[in-house]
This record gives sequence, structure tokens and C-alpha cells, in this order.
Amino acid sequence: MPEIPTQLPREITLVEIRFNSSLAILDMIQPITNKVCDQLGFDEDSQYWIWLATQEALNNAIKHGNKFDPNKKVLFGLQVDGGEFRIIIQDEGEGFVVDEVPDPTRKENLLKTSGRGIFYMRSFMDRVEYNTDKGTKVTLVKRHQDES
Amino acid sequence: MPEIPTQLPREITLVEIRFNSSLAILDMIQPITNKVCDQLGFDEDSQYWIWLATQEALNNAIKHGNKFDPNKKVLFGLQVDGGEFRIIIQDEGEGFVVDEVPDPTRKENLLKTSGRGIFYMRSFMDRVEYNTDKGTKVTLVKRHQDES
Amino acid sequence: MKIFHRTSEDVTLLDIEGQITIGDGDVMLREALHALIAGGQKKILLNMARVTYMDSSGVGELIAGLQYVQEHGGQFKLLNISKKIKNLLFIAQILSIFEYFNDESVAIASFS
Amino acid sequence: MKIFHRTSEDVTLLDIEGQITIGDGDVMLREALHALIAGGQKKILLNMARVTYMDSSGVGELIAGLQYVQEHGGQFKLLNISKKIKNLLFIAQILSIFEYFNDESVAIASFS
Ligand SMILES: Nc1ncnc2c1ncn2[C@@H]1O[C@H](COP(=O)(O)OP(=O)(O)O)[C@@H](O)[C@H]1O
Ligand SMILES: Nc1ncnc2c1ncn2[C@@H]1O[C@H](COP(=O)(O)OP(=O)(O)O)[C@@H](O)[C@H]1O
Repeated sequence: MPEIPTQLPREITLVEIRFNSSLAILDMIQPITNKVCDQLGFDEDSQYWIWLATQEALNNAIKHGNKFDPNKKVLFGLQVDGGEFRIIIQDEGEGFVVDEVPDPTRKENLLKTSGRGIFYMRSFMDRVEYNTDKGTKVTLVKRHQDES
Repeated sequence: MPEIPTQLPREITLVEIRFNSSLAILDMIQPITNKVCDQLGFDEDSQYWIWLATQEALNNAIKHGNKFDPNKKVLFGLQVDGGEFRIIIQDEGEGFVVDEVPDPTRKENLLKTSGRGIFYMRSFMDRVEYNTDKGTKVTLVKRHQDES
Repeated sequence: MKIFHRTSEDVTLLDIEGQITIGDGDVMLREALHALIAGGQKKILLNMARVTYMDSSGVGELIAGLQYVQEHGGQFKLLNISKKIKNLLFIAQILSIFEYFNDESVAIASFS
Repeated sequence: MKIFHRTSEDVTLLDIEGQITIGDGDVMLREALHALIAGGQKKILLNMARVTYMDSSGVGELIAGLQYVQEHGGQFKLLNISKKIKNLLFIAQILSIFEYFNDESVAIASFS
């Protein structure tokens, strides 16, 4: 039997889910995310925006990262560490250059019908970190009251 | 960034969840299990009994295995392989000798108020495998129609 | 789980609503039975019409309840157990230790 | 998502119910608008009172819908957008490209 691996740091990871690329999983991840948000004392509005950011990141992982390939996995993790609530979404895609993503609020982009996902993540979270060394790993960070 | 590990064989694992020992997680795992059961064509009754077996195994992992220690994790996995639906529940406890668990249907045990969890798992699943080399790993197996 | 109390003649009816599982309902049921016995109620009918789910802990609580009430000279019977709960008790070979009814008035009349 | 059609004078009202997200509602909304334009309807009012949730794909569909209707010489307006949806459009700096109303009769009267 293999050791339980420490893919995500186990002390601070509340729940870790690995699933096949499918949008259907979003319905299952939402109640888990909301429950943890609840426990951390986020009010309903905050929960709404945190889930919106999370959903955008999950969509990108499934669509742009794994390109809907059902054999590719998405790793989803919820961490609580030093007053920070962190949501981790990692895909097995080819990565991309975040700095090259056009700013959707520039005049020439305002009427584009896509390209606002990362912008919304940044708007609603305190911090958004991208690591594209291997696949794409997004870390959505929100500070919370409960300093546990 | 670490490699995505292959704790459970990735080709056949639909979803893998690692969570802190807490009964609260059951509410979140139930819809996921039911959804997969649905997709595999199990009817409502089968789903009910599969969840009952799953819940008994999760309870044992959290209670007897990890002894409610919130720092210990439970690994939960759903696999589909060769016409078999497999539910894996692994804890970080000290393990136990399955063969020494008393048979609850023996006369002297009939009025005991506990000791029926494993019995129910065996009653409702086609096969129940225990591996206690490291923690306890239960594999609940049910054959399904959909040979995907 | 929720428990609602009713009385009919000298029988106490407990209407159970929700699930009886580990951590949800098991302790509540036990406490309710202990309180009734402490209060001198000896005829107890558990209405399980609205029990949506029960696991092995719930089964254990039913057995514990039966034994506790009997040890204190009371009677403990079940009303409206679903097919699934009946099945749970049956395969564990303990259905026969319970008296169970599908008709409330028949159940109440059965208490001596 | 569900879309219900109504007409009031020469305005077509689309009552949207549910969420407008990637894979749920985005394509449906597009198809509904294309069908209306194909059928010669040029005054379209989207009632979003019962939209529970919308993400960036939904925002994209609103923009696409507006452009599509305008390109075909029609008018596309919004009714009853929630505070949260208004916020989504506002921070993306595109709230101002939409005409939006909180009163149905005022909205309908606004179509020329
Ligand atoms: N996980 C990812 N893997 C690969 N490319 C990505 C990923 N996430 C985002 N991108 C790239 O960044 C672009 C902008 O993403 P986003 O702001 O979410 O808008 P949209 O998804 O509507 O295009 C995407 O079009 C895609 O090219
Ligand atoms: N995951 C586990 N880790 C350690 N011991 C276990 C585990 N699962 C079951 N056991 C042991 O097996 C016994 C029987 O379990 P079970 O049949 O589920 O009934 P119950 O949980 O009511 O005792 C338990 O009391 C416990 O001693």
C-alpha cells in the first residue's frame, strides 16, 4: 500500500479533491466550498464572490487547461493557514503566460465576449497566484477573521 | 511544484477526496457518491444501500480508525473498472483484525447495540475487502451494468 | 432529527422526523427515552413514519431503547417502519425482537 | 436555465430563470436571441429577476446578445438585474453599454 502522499501540505489542507475534467463536478464542489466558507465566518455575499472566483478558475482548468480531456485530472484543495483561506486549482494542461492575457477593461477589449475570468478572480479575491511550471496551478487567497 | 501523485490508480479513479476526520464531511460525500451511482445506472434502492455501506465505512474510518483526530486524514475514492464500481475508504489508524470482529447474527451478539457496520457493508455490497497493513483501507465493490 | 411528543390514552407517542445515524439523532433518541422512563411513562410507541434514513448506529439505538424500557418495566413498540428499515432489522436477525405496527390505533390498543 | 417568452405590445420579453454560466444557459440564451431575430422580432427585453447566478460566460453572452441584436437593427435591454449582476457588469466597466430598468412598464415604454 502506498504512503498517503503530501501533494498539498497536509497540516493546513482541509480537503483535497482530484477529479476527471468535467464541469459536472462543479455542483459537488460548491457545497463543500460554501461549508468551509461558513465555518470561516464569511458572510453570504463574500461566499458568493469567493465561489464565483473559484468557479472561474475551475472552468479554466477544465476548459483551457485540460481541454475537456476526461483522462486529465483537476486537483482542488482548500487550505486555511495564518488567517488566509486558500483555494488551489491545478490542471494538467500546457500552461500559459498570465502576463500576456489582455486586460478586459482596456477600451479595445470592452466589447469582447470572453476574457474576464481571471479579471473577476482578481477582483473578488485578496490575491491570485499563478504557477505554470507544470500544468497551471492557481491559488486564490482571501483573508478571514477566524485566525485559527 | 510536486508531481500529481498516483495514490489511487488514476485511469480508473473518478474522484479522490482527502479530508480531515470529521463526520461533517459525510454530507458532502453523499451527493458525489449518488451522482456517480446515477451515472452508472444504479436505481434508487441500490443507491440507498450503497450509500449505507459507504457511510458505515466512513464512520468507522473517522471513529475507530482516526479516533476523531482532526489532524488525521481520510482518503475517499470512487473507481470504475471492468464492470465494477469500487468505493475506497482509507484511514490513518492502527488497523484491526477483521477476522476477529464478532458475527452480529450469532445468538450471543443479537442484542448488542453495536457491531453491525461491517456486517451491513457485506450485506449490501458484492464484495468488501480489508487491508490493514497501514491504517485501514476498505474497498467496497458493486458490479454495475454499464461496462464502461 | 426531531422528536415530537404526543399522548394517546396512556401511551406516549414519539414522532421521529429525519435520520437516526451516528452523530445525528442517536443520542437524542436515547435521552428522550430516558426522560420518559424517569417521568414514569411506561408505554412508548415510536412512530417512524418520517424517518428518512437509519444506519447501524440507529439500529443500535433501537435495541438499546427496547432494552432500557423493558428493564424499567415498560413497553416499547414501533409504528410505521419503512420497508428499508424493516430490511435492516430483518437481515440483522433482530426484527423479531420488536413489536411493530402499521396502524396507529391498533398499536395503541395493543398496549396492555 | 429556463427561458419563458412573453410579448407586451411589440416587445418580446424573455423571462430568464436559473443561472447563466458556462455550460448552463449560455448557449440557450444565444439560441433564443438568434431565433427571435430570425423571426423578425427586433425589440427584446431580458427579464433577469429570477437569474440566481451568473459568471463571466454569462456576462459574455449578454454582450454577445446585445451586439447580435444591434447588428440586426434591433434593441436589446435588461430588466431587473440584481445588485450582484450589476456589480459584475460595473467592475468590468461594461454596465454603461446596457440599457437597464427596474420597472417593466417603463422598460416597455422605452422601446421606440
Ligand atoms: N488553466 C489554464 N490553462 C491554460 N490557459 C489558461 C488557463 N486559464 C486561463 N488561460 C488562458 O487565459 C485566457 C483568459 O482567461 P479568462 O480571463 O478566464 O477568460 P476566458 O476563459 O473567458 O478566456 C484564456 O482564454 C486562456 O487562453
Ligand atoms: N477503520 C477501522 N479501524 C479500526 N478498527 C475498526 C475499523 N473499522 C472497524 N473496526 C473495528 O471493528 C469493529 C466492528 O465494526 P462495525 O462492524 O462497523 O461495528 P461498530 O462500529 O458498531 O463497532 C469496531 O468496533 C472496531 O473495533
